[in-house]
Amino acid sequence: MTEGSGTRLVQLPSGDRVLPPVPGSRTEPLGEPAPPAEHAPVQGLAVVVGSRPVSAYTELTLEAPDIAEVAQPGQFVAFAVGGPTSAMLLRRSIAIAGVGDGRFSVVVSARAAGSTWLAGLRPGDEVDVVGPLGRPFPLPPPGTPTLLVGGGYGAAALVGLGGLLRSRGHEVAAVVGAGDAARLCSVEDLAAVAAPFVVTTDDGSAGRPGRVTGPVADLVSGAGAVYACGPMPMLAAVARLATDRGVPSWVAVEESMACGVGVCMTCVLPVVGADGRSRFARSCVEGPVFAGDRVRFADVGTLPPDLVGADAMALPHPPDAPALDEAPEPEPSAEPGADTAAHPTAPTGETP
Amino acid sequence: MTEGSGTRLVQLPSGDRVLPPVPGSRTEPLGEPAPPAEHAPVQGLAVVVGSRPVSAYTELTLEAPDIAEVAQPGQFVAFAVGGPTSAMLLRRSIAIAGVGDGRFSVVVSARAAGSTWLAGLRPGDEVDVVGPLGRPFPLPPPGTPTLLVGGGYGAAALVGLGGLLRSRGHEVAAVVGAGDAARLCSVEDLAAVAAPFVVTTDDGSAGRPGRVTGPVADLVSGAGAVYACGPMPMLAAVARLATDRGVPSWVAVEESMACGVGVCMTCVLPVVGADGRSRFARSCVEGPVFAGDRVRFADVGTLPPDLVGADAMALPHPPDAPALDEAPEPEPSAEPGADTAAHPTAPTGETP
Amino acid sequence: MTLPELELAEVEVPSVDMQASVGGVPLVSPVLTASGCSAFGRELDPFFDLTSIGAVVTKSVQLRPRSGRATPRMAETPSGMINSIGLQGPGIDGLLEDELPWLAERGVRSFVSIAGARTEDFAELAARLRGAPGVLGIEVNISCPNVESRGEVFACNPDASAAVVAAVREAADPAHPVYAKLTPDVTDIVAVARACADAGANGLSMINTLLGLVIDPDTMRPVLGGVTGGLSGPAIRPVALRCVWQVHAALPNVPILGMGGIRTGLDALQFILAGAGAVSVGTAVFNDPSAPARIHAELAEALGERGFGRLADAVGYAHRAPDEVPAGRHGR
Amino acid sequence: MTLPELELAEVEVPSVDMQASVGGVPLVSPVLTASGCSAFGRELDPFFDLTSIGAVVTKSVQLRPRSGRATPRMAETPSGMINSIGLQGPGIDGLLEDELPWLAERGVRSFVSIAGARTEDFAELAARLRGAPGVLGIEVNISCPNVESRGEVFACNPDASAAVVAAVREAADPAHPVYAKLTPDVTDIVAVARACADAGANGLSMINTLLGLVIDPDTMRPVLGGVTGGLSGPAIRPVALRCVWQVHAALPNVPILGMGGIRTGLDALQFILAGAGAVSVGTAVFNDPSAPARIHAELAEALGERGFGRLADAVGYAHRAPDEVPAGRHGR
Ligand SMILES: Cc1cc2nc3c(=O)[nH]c(=O)nc-3n(C[C@H](O)[C@H](O)[C@H](O)COP(=O)(O)OP(=O)(O)OC[C@H]3O[C@@H](n4cnc5c(N)ncnc54)[C@H](O)[C@@H]3O)c2cc1C
Ligand SMILES: Cc1cc2nc3c(=O)[nH]c(=O)nc-3n(C[C@H](O)[C@H](O)[C@H](O)COP(=O)(O)OP(=O)(O)OC[C@H]3O[C@@H](n4cnc5c(N)ncnc54)[C@H](O)[C@@H]3O)c2cc1C
Ligand SMILES: Cc1cc2nc3c(=O)[nH]c(=O)nc-3n(C[C@H](O)[C@H](O)[C@H](O)COP(=O)(O)O)c2cc1C
Ligand SMILES: Cc1cc2nc3c(=O)[nH]c(=O)nc-3n(C[C@H](O)[C@H](O)[C@H](O)COP(=O)(O)O)c2cc1C
Ligand code: FES
Ligand code: FES
Repeated sequence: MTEGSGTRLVQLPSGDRVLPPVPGSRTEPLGEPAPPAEHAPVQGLAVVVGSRPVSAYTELTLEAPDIAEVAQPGQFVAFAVGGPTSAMLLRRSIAIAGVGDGRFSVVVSARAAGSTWLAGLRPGDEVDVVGPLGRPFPLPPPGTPTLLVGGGYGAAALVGLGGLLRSRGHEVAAVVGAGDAARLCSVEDLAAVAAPFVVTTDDGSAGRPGRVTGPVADLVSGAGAVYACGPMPMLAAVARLATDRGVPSWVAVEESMACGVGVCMTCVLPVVGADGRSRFARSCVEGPVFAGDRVRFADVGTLPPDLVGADAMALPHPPDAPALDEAPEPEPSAEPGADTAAHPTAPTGETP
Repeated sequence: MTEGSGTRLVQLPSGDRVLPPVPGSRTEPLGEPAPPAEHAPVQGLAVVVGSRPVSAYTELTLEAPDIAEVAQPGQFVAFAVGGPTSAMLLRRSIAIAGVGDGRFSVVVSARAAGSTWLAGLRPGDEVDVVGPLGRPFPLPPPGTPTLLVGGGYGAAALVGLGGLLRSRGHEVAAVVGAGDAARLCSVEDLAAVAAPFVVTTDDGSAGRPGRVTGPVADLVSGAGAVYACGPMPMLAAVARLATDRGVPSWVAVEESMACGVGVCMTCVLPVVGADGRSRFARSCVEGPVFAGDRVRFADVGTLPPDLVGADAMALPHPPDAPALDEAPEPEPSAEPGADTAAHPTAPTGETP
Repeated sequence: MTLPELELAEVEVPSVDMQASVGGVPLVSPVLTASGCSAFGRELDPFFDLTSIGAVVTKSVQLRPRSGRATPRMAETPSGMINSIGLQGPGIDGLLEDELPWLAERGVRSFVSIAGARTEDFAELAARLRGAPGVLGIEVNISCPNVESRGEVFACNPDASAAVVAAVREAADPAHPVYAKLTPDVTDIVAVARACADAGANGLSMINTLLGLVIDPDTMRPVLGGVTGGLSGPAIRPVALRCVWQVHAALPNVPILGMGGIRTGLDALQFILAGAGAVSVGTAVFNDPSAPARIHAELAEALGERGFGRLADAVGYAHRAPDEVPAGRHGR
Repeated sequence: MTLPELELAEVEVPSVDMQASVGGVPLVSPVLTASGCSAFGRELDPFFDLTSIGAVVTKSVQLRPRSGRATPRMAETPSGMINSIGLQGPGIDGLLEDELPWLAERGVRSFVSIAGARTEDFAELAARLRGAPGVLGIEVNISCPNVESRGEVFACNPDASAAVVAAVREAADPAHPVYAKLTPDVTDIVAVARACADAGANGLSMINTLLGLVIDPDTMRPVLGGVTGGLSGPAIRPVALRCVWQVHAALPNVPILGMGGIRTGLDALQFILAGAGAVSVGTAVFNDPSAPARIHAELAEALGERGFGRLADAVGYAHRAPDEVPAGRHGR
């Protein structure tokens, strides 16, 4: 098994990738944008060497030394799904849960057709994978006590980080939560590296009843850096708790991705940049790890008018143009669905 | 194994399905149109219970009692290919090679993506299948000596017929040919029921060098009915040899099929009907077995002007209309590609 | 043995009123076949109960029998196919003598698709269908070249489309709703839809196939004898949904029979939500000959799960602003 | 150890001259990226040698930086996807300062796609590109709404398209070929193509995406923030091939950059045979980030296997009558 074998992770140079101590001032964001990974991604066929159910999920282990030997905690891979005659063109992004011996593991939650196909892979099968992708979790200055917060299968993405932090001498606390016991993930792996270690479930079927935010509120003040991966509302709540107490946080977000490598612009969310201005940042190459207080969680899924370039999206005339990629945005304030009558108008102008 | 277990085939009633003795007159076709099968097709999941390489092909055995117990020699099945997320929408038609014990077998030649997927099925896999489809080979009057001619994997479709003919007391001769030894098929199964039994290969790598037509020319005069399955040029040659000698023949044709059940009209070829007039007949429901002297082999792939309804296909004006399904055919004599400038013209008529 | 209460509750499927209509004529199901994808229905009889679906939409028929085009007539494409059949069929006489009686005897309702090369052809066909048994209505396949306009496809021109629709509406049995079947291969489908509605169409069928082409890498020529052909199947579904959406937004009172790549109940649901009152299942039948019946069942279940008591309440639902609909359950 | 003769012979691949051109400017490969599907090229650097392909066609740039639309911006569809990005990008200044120099330094050639809301926007963008390093030519994305015509898409109107093309041709560096990028969502693509060619376009890029829509069965609303979006990927390939075929048949001397669903060398071959002199690979890059280089190799092999000595000999080959070409080997 490969889980938690963080010792096989390439050791990070302690240079510019380690962040300066927290400034404490809350007028500017606590965290710098996460720096890029050290190694460029590669593409190739990985061989499935193990598959086992892990509560409601499936853990796959894949042989892929090119990826396993350079991956850093927080990074992800993108799998082609459905085999050579698949109607599914887009890759599925999955966080790397552990690395070791030229292998890496992932925890897959079978949802729709693509992830279900992935979860059904059997040992011996080959799968086309691109990785490692995205920016890893930046490591805290030596000695900083840390808190990890995982929700659902998001906890898997923290296992490698937990091991690495421990091996570098950090205190590691962790809170792992899920809707119910079956959707808890990586509990043993994180319990092995973290103390205190708290489990929560919304329905009380395991650990403390309730959401992760309760224990996080208790533990965050003792931490110098918070790392979180899980559903967006959880990330928003954790980042807020951390920021309110002046603790920098790093969140690994999950946005719908078409390419995973930075070329399609589908995976964006509004993020405050180093210059203090907000932009739609690509979560695949500028993330998935962002400083928690730089992500404008409340504005995700909208077009905030103060975004760089938002002004260029407004049409001088009422929008009756097709909502092509090529079409300007309706006024940012317009109701979603306001261009429902959109259609290409005919050259002869038959339509009123 | 299921091959050649013709004894498990439902015995045909000797009523109207057996053809009247050959009239001998060559002014009208020797064979009546083949009558329909006795049982309607069903659709369901079949379980693969066996897979083995057979020379250049793959023989699959599938558990599907509903199909196996009613199939008649000459019928085929249609498989959905590529699994639940497949980009391939159309079924692949494959002849039934043998039946027995609630199972049937097929011999698959892996060509493009769909047949390659089929050939890669493993025992335990499930596959969606519709069958039995098409009209079976009509049986000759009692005592008629018969000749079977198989080309390539087409020989597989004759195995069940050979067994059935033998069990009903017919003399069975057979010629099996292919391009080379690796593409010979069902040799053992047919050798077990046929005498004389001749093998030919175009390149001489097995049996007699040359095409099946040599031995067929020698054997046809001794036969009262000829049955053939294989590539179209072979079927044309065999049918001609038989017809020239006043012997009725039955050929199982292979036309590109989209539905296999009679609703799409893609699988047609020009066939002389019972009324002596030619029509585009659907090879899936009016075939795949046709009387050899009713198929207008030379006209396959063209629109013969004497076909019923061919007159309605000609346009009074030069064709500049889109070659939609909905568009009339250009003059039957027009060069293929003559409507290359076809395009929908604009309402405002900008194009000359 | 009595089942425990909980399990009974769990298997309880909310029953949904699936009644639909075409131009006011009630249908037992909103799911129909698509013209040219189920021939005249007979061949599907072994696979499902033909009386359980809304109607069999028959292959477009013309005045005279037609041989159709030379083969090859189709090519498979990613998640679709292109075809160029050439409207092979028995002509209106054959339809009236052999096909419609077979359907009517079994209680199967037919929606008859007609095609022609002149406006008068369409009118004559409609007149011939007066009083034909089991006929529910007429679908006018205007994606045909108009010989009086140098072969321009009727459906590409709002005026030509309107002329055909008006002639058919006038000639047809007043009890037969007339649906015009539109092509997506136009700059402005709303303009054509509006012209047809203004000319008296009782509804619109959309969409027909998209004009496509495939070249055989071996012969290095177009695969189809007819060079180009019609693209259908799930590949075109987003285009079909867009057309239904646009037309329903512009003409909310015109009934729509939606089609184009419907393969599952959830696909059908998308069309209903976009504004179709009923749907046709075409190419999916080639993959699954029992698709129409399966899709009816899946659609009913999907509607029930979403809290709809009646199919009718879901028609066009996706156009309504979120605050127009009560939270929780939808419809009555 | 020496390999036996036979094996050497077996691995011998006929070498094909793959030189192509855009509007007379030579390209080392006929395979380019497609606008909006490779950003500005950088992110693909880890996956293949960017100098080995014809050019990087950059994401359509406008005068000002654009945030793009709200998410969700995409939905997967059968063998395709729909997108509604909203032309997120740095604007022409950012392109000139950051992106083009990066490409030029590495010897990567760029084909710059420009977009605007007024004819003058396009002209200004073309003028700004004069003298920019590494720029091979300009692709004019006229699938943009024209604010001066109530948002009608330029490419839906032959006159509006021609006006943009003429303005760009006049403002642009004379050494920069100007390609107009056409939308398939028109009744008559040949009319638009002809208008662009007459207005001075050096070539045509086709096709842009088809307008499509997907409804989320859970929210029961359109998936995309922008309601409708552009359909791309293998699903649309037959439509793209049909457009290329029609335009090449009508305007055989106008160079075409073909695109729409190209995923393999054999797909690219179909476009070449239909009349495209070069091809762009778009959505397939999302599936396989090294697709452009792989497709170049596969296309070269496919041409060699078919006896072509030069790519140029295969362009439009499918239009030639069988007796126009020598049997056996094709081309010289
Ligand atoms: C950085 C990152 C890490 C992830 N890690 C994991 C993990 O460890 N385990 C796990 O089970 N899932 C993970 N996900 C989510 C996973 O990518 C989606 O659940 C999966 O793509 C859905 O595929 P589908 O076929 O079930 O759904 P569909 O809805 O059919 O997917 C259609 C398309 O949308 C994209 N898409 C849909 N939902 C998401 C999503 N939530 N995120 C990204 N793309 C999406 C798919 O990639 C595909 O392109 C991660 C996502 C991201 C962005
Ligand atoms: C009655 C009948 C019996 C057959 N029996 C056998 C058999 O026993 N063993 C065997 O290996 N093959 C058999 N075939 C041929 C087999 O159906 C095709 O080789 C197969 O469909 C090709 O699929 P593909 O995915 O490789 O090719 P593709 O070219 O990708 O197929 C694309 C589409 O074209 C159709 N198609 C292409 N070629 C044919 C063809 N020759 N016949 C029918 N449809 C075609 C496919 O069904 C599919 O719909 C039979 C065909 C028919 C009509
Ligand atoms: C093989 C075939 C034949 C068709 N024939 C006709 C026809 O005769 N008349 C007609 O109006 N539409 C015809 N169509 C179009 C379909 O009715 C339908 O509009 C289109 O295929 C889109 O739906 P689908 O994707 O569900 O197939 C045909 C389609 C196919 C695939
Ligand atoms: C995500 C995405 C963004 C696109 N952005 C642009 C663009 O900015 N400008 C443009 O001209 N075309 C754009 N296109 C269209 C492509 O360049 C191409 O014309 C189309 O996708 C068809 O090719 P494909 O099927 O290979 O993707 C975009 C396509 C996609 C999928
Ligand atoms: S997923 Fe394509 S840019 Fe992020
Ligand atoms: S394959 Fe559809 S009618 Fe024969």
